[in-house]
Formats: sequence, C-alpha cells, structure tokens
Amino acid sequence: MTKILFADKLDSCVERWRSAGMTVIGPVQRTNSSMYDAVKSASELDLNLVLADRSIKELFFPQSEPMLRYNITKSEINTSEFLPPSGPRIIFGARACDASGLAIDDPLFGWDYKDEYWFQRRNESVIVTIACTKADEFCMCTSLKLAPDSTKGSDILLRPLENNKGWQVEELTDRGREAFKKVADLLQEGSDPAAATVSVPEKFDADACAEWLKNPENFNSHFWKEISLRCIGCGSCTYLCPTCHCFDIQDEGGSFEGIRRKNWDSCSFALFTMHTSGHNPRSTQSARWRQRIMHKFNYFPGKFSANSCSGCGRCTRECPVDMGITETLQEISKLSQ
Amino acid sequence: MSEPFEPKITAFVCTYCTYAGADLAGTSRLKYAPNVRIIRLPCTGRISPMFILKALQKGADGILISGCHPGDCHFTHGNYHARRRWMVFRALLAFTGIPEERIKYSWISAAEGLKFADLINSITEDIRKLGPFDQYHKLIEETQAPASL
Amino acid sequence: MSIEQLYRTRAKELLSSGEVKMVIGYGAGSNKERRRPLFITSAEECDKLVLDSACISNLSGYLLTEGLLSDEKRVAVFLRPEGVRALNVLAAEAQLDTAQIVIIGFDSPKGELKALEGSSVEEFTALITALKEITPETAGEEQLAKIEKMSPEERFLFWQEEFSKCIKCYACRQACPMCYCRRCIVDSNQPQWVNTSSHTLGNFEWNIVRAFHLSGRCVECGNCDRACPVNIPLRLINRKMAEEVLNSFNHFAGTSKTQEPVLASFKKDDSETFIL
Amino acid sequence: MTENNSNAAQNIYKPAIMKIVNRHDEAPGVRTLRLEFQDPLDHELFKATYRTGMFGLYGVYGEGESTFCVASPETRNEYIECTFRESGRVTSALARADIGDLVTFRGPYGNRFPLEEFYGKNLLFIAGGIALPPTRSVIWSCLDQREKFGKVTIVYGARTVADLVYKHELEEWMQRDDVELVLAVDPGGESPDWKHRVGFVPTVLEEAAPSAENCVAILCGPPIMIKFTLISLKKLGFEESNVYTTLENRMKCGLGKCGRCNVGSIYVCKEGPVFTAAEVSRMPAADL
Repeated sequence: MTKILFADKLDSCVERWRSAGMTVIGPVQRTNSSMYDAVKSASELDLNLVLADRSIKELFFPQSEPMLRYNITKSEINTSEFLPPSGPRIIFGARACDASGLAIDDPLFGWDYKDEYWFQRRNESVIVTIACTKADEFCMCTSLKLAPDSTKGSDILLRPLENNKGWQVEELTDRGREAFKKVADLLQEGSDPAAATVSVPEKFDADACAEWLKNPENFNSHFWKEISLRCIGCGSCTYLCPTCHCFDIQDEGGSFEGIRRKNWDSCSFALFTMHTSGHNPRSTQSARWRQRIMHKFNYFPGKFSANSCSGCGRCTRECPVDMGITETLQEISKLSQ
Repeated sequence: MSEPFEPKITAFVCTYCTYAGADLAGTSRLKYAPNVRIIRLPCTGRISPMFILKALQKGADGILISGCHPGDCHFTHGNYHARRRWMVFRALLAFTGIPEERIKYSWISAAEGLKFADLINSITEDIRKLGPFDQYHKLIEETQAPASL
Repeated sequence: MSIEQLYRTRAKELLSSGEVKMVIGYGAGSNKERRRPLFITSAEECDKLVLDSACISNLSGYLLTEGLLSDEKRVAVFLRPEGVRALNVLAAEAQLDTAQIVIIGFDSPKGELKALEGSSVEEFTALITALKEITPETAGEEQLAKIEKMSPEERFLFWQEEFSKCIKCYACRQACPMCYCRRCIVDSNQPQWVNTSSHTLGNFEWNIVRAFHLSGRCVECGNCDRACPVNIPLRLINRKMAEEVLNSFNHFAGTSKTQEPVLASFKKDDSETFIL
Repeated sequence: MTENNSNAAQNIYKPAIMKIVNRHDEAPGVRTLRLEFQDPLDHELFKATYRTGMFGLYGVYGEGESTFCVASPETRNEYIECTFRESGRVTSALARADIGDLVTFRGPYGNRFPLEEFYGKNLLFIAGGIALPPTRSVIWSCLDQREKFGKVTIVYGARTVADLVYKHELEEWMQRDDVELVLAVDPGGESPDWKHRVGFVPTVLEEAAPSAENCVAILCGPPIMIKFTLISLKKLGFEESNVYTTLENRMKCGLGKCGRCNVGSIYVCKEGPVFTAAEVSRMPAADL
C-alpha cells in the first residue's frame, strides 16, 4: 500500500495549499508556448506536457530581477533593496530534469557568497516532481546519469498510476512532508500500480566525454570549429537551460533614480567577455561554444562535482539551427573511443 | 476630486524651422499650453525613432515631431528622409497598438509662430481628451515592481 | 534524377573544379522534420547534402561569416527565392559582392520541390519581380486581418501578451540575414536607447526596434519566426511592414542588387497625408 | 558582505557608498580617485578584509559598475585609491565625478599577493602603461615595511612620456636609494628632455638584467607585453612559480556567480586575480 493522490482531488489540494498561503505554481500553456507559472486552480495546469518550453530556473532566477533602487540627491545616495517575494510556494508538476537543475546550481549560488535572491526562493519552495511516462527524441537525462524519476532537487516524487487516475506519492524531504501534511486527508492509501517510467535511451558516454574534455590537447582541437560552424550565436540554448546561470548587472533609469537589475546573460553572445579595450578572450563562436561545453562538462563538475546539465534537451529542441549538447557530446564520445 | 489630467507631451523639433517657429511664438507673446517639453535637434533627419521610444519609456502621453516644410530643409533633404521614416514607423507603432493620435507630425517654418502655438494647443487638447497613455504607463510601472515570482 | 541528386552532382562539380571553395546547403537534422545547415568543402562530402521541402531556413546569413568572403573566392549556397532576395539586399547594402556567390536555387510551392534555373542573382530578377505582384498566401494573412480590425487597445494587449513571453535570447536577430550589425543598437550603451532587461517594456521596445530596422529590408524568409523559442508571431509584424513599404513606396525588398534601400532614399512627392 | 554590515540583509550585490576626496590626472585619459567610506561599518569590514592584490567594483548608479584593482596598498587602508582609463560608460561617469561626489564600491574581492612569502627576498616589479596601478599597491605594501624585503627593483615602461602614470611617485622612488627604478618609453615616445631609457619593456628588462637569485617578479601589463616579458624573465633565469601577475577579465558580479571571468577551470574573480606565471600557463591560452 502506498499513498495515492487521485487526480480528481488535485483541485482540492491546490485550493488547500492556496488557502494555507502557498503560491501554487506549475506547468501551464500560454499562447503558443508553455512555462511554469502561478495558477489559481488545478485546471490551469498542463500536466501532459513532456516538458514545459521554458525551464524551471526562471522561478528562482528570473530573467530580469530588480535588486536595488537608487535615489540620488545632491548630498546623498539612498538605496532600497528589492527582496524576492516571500512566502511559501509549491511547484506542482516539475520534471526530474528541471528539479535536478536547481540542485546542480545550488553550490554555485552558495559558494562563499550566498545569493539570497536564489536561496530565499529555494528555501521557500516545495518541488513536487512527476516522473515522466513519456519523452521525446531530445530527452537525454539518462546520458547524464539521471533518470525520468530522479529525486535530485525534488521534495516529493509522484509516480503516475497505470490507470492514469492519479499518482503514487513518495515523500522525499521534510519540506515535502510538511506540504503534503496539509492535504493528508485528500490522499488515499491504495495499491494501484504505477505506470512504468519512460525509457530514455542513452545517447552518449558522459564519462568518456569528460575524460576527453579534460585532456588539454583537445582544447585546441579542430573539432570545436567544425561542430559549431552553424551556430548563430543566439542565447536560446542558454536561456532555456535549467542550469545556465550567467547574468549581467544593468542599471536602468537616469542619473538620479533608477533600478539596478540582474538580467540573464549568455556565453554565446560575442559581447559577454569583451573587454573595454576591445580585446575579446572568446572572439569566435567556436570558442564560445567550446566554453559552454567545457564549462558544463569539465570546469563545473571540477568545482561543484556535478555536470552542469540535467539532460532536459531544451538546447537541442529549440535550437534554430538544430545544434545542441546532444550532438556535440555524441561526437565527442566518438572521438574519445 | 483628483487632479485634472495634464498630458505630458514631448516635442522633437529641428532647430532651423520649428524651433525658430516656437521662438517666434514666444517673442510674439502667443499663449500656448505649457504641457510640451521641446527637444531641439539639428534637423528632422536626426530625429531617430529611438527618441520616440525613449519619450514613451519616460512616460510621455503624446509626442510631436516637427521640422521644416519640404524643400526648406537647411540640409536640403533631411526632412524628406525623415518623412519616409515616419511613414514606416508610424505604421509600425499603430500595428503594435500605440495609437496614432498620440504621435503627431508637422511642418512648421520659422515664420509660423502662430501655427506652432495653435498646434500645441490643439495637440494638448486632443491628448487631454485621450487621457493618459495608461497601457504604456502600466508597462513602465511593471519595471518598477519586484519580481512577481 | 531527383533534384537532390542533381544538386549533389552540381555541388560536386563546383567543388572539384575549384569554382567554389565551399557549398552551403542542408544536411539531415536530428529528426525527420529537421534539416540543418551544412558547410561542405570537398566533393566527397557532397552526398551528405539533403534537399526536400523541409529545407526551409534561409542560409544567406552565413555568407557574412567573418572572413568567409574576404579571400575573393566563391561560395555556392542553396537558396529559395527569399534567399536570393536577401542576397540582393545584402549586396545593395554593400555587405557582399554577389559575383562571389553561386546560387543553387530551389523552391517548394505547396510542398513540391522544384529546381530554379540560374546561378547569379541577375538570373532571378524576373522571378522576384513576379513575386512582388503576388500576396503570399500564408496562414498569417488571416491573423493579420484580425489584428488590423482590432482597436488600438486590443492590439496593444495582443502584442503585450506576445512580447511578455520574450526572453531576449536574440535568436530572431541572430537568425536574420539582415541583422549583421557588429554592435546591435540594444548592445550599445552610450546612450542606452532601449532597455536591455527582458521585462515586458524592454521586450516591447526591442521588438519594435527590430521590426523597424527590418522595414523595407525584410524578405520574409521566416528565419526569425522559426527561431523564436517562445513562438512570438514575428512574421506578422514583418508582413505588415512589407505591405507598408510596398503600398507607400512601391518597394519590394531585394528585387536587385542595386536597389536603393527604401529608408535611405526618398521621393519629393512621397505621401505625407499624416503630417500637419 | 556579512551580517554586521549596516547595509542590512546580506544583499551581496549592494555596494558601499564612497566619497571622492581627491582626484588626480595621471596621464591623458587616466585619472586617480581617492575614495573614503561613508559608512564606518563598511570601512571596518574593508580594513578587516582588504589585502594587496584584491580588486573591487567601482560604480556610479545609473551607469553601472566596472572592475579594477585597488591601487592603494593594504598598509594604507584608510581610503581606497583607484586609477582608471576613461573608456566605457562607467569610467566616463567616474571621470565626470568631482571631489565631494558620491560613487560606489563593492569589494574587496579575489585573492592577494602572498606578501609574507616574499619576506627576505629581492623584488622585481615590472609594469607597462596603465598596469602600474595593481603593481603600485604591492610596491607600497612592500616599501611601507621596507625592512622585511631585500633589494627592490622597478621596471616601468609606457608608450610615451605623457602616458607614464603616478609621475610624482616615480619621482619619489627615483630619489630613494633603497629602490632601483628603471624607466622606459617606447621608441618614438620620448620627449626631448627624457633622461631615461627608450625601448620596450622586455628589452629594457634584459638590459637591466636583475638577478633571479632569491628574487620574486611581479609582472603586470597588457597581454602582449606579458607574453614577451615572460620570455625575457625566463632568459634571466626566473622560474615561472616565482613570477606573479594579475589577470584582468571582464566581470559583473565579482562573486563567482555571473560566469563571465571564467577561464579554464578558474573563476578569476574568486581564485584570482593574482596568479603565478606557472598557474597562468596551465590555463587555456586561447581563452585569455
């Protein structure tokens, strides 16, 4: 017997969480594009998506975050701080890759200096992940040693029932247990079997790739240029990525008042590393693509002991020129044989 | 009762004709509405559509763009170039829902102080009737607010 | 012989004779619907070329890759009629010399692939001029009419909703063959005309600037629209602006390599009904 | 920033407010500002953490923040001095600022020069052009505790005589008999009354030929100068592990988050900006 949340009770759960002061967030369909967003009722949720078009990271690291408001008078600079919206929230219907992505970035936002914009949201969010029963050809979590039902980064894991009528509930953390205690009476004990999680074929050998990337000789390999010839240098892969965390800091407003904001930025952009002098350490698109791959699969794991990739496949799915991490790592796998 | 709405209007004018026209309006002691902030530029050809976006970004309810009559441009054809640009930009703004009535274009020569004063008065009245550009102002307010999630 | 076969042979000949140093075409993509740009420099690789109605992206932008044309050698490129128009616009704006480009032309009206005669832009003039007279039958027309019927407030709301999704990844810009500026106006910060932040205001501004800078230059290849990861219907704005320059100035972008850019030229009797 | 910072919370992106108390034009387009903390707690924190070699983000609200070194030494931490070339949006705004104006400072960040490892050793400072400021903070740190170090040699070159920065301090070092100063300008950059050397830094260095014996070299300059000076140092017998330099990458956060300054596995903002030449040579050269 396991705890089961039946789908017809979900609306009551959402209501319960909301009346307990929690913001309920989940995958929703907007005009021609899906994303995670706040909902008022369960009917707004679209739990049938393989994956929302946009990743979960924007709930923790918004594309544009106001940080400081400044106000300058003749003799004074007054600043006031923007803090992330406080209050508990529950993200219902995350995917394992998205949830893992958050856990992957935690050490980055926390090493030495703690980024409160990230952590306040992390500490107040309960992440309810639904194991995947379907995938598309771009999914690649298994290649990253994750799985459609990975628990990394999740507080609750739901396994869809075979009869499609609900989910088996696995409580993973205290925070998850606490949130589900609020709806305990809406859950039922049952023995309905869970549907099999989707089998996602392994597409590349991540360990072999890591070895190849670590070899300094390969840094100057001709491979980098060939693989990235068609890269147009947009930021769609980095902005949709659940783990890409680079940002810019910009002041908006005038000389007397305005707002300092933290905005997403991308290593794909030529200006990302451009010095004022005009010198650009990564002046070609191939150098920038190399950096992205190296950072995700060599530098980042070296520092934070995990690949900076959770295998969601969005980079490839949405790439205007059909590039992406999958193809590059598949090619590296071949090279490393 | 709240304060009556006073429209904020930005005018981008060329220095040789419309600015001189505005000057004439002033020296002729013509009365015109104080709602216009005039920004003087060398030529209408220098009035980039970016300026219009900037004025809207800073909360303008209406915009006037004005220069020399065709044939009178100090730089011979700056205003002809400007005219084409306005035509296109105007259509673009209209298509994205920025009402045409809020952005006006005129030719005012150095001799037309009266036309300047009249135009400012009529534009101010028109915009007053339209009311504040709430839809755009809402976008501006959003930029001042904390992240929503 | 299929057109694909024919063109593979053509590409082989071009490369082995040394007439071109590279062929830019399409290869198989990561699934059946996808084709990806392919850069071929040796005759042996030409069998990787794929040509069918799924080859839709406009490859002309790659011709501006830094250094590619600087050695005065020639490059062959697979182009649809829009691609040829793009070449003309780029040539008219002095971005490339069409003498360096060998066109491998094709089209697929109603999904049926056909080869287009000619290898230089001049040979496509008649075809392009004919296109000018035809309103493209795109699904967008209906939506465009719907938007035009809306009140300004409704239109604003429509675009506000669409632009609020924008994440400013600039895929639209990067995918566009016309967006070749070394430093885009949004990346220029002295002064900073347009907000770089991706709040709805900033997105609104960016999309207006993008559309304006493409007015009279856009050849409606659809690269931007397809590149957008959040599916903003950019084609609608581009269509609207193309209509505008056609109706107002009888300008159809990319009819010849010497065509005057519409916003860098004027006629003394241009319409000015809106000017007070 | 920590909890005892009066700037409340732990907003790591919130800068300290600084007042410009002095400014000095060093060379055409190059200016030094002396800044004082407005909040004593910010100042305490700075004094407790600042060590020579660290950098900061200097800012003007409305324009943004810009990264450069703290040009004043840890031995003089009552104020901060920064020297910059007016080139971008922020530096232009800093250049417009007058004495008494308020600007911002976020930092100090990064690592430091391991001064105590230099105790008892001879020091060779080599700098080119606008790269004297990071070197100067080390020079003063050492001169302020002169007895702890051996021989001090400074080799400084700039494009022209006008481009030499800290002219008054060069004068002072010139006068001191416990410092050997070798000044040079690039060929063609000399003025009629130029009494010092003419030549590029690596050449001048080889001519001066300081002994590598028990000596540490501190080298700052544009990438091209670094490249050739390293070759000269090698000729003179310097080990790569005895040559220190600073990397100046573009940064936005300074906190190891924004990803911009990443070279190889190094986040320059946290693990740098001070590196030995040996460490630099292990980084991917193409990305520097």
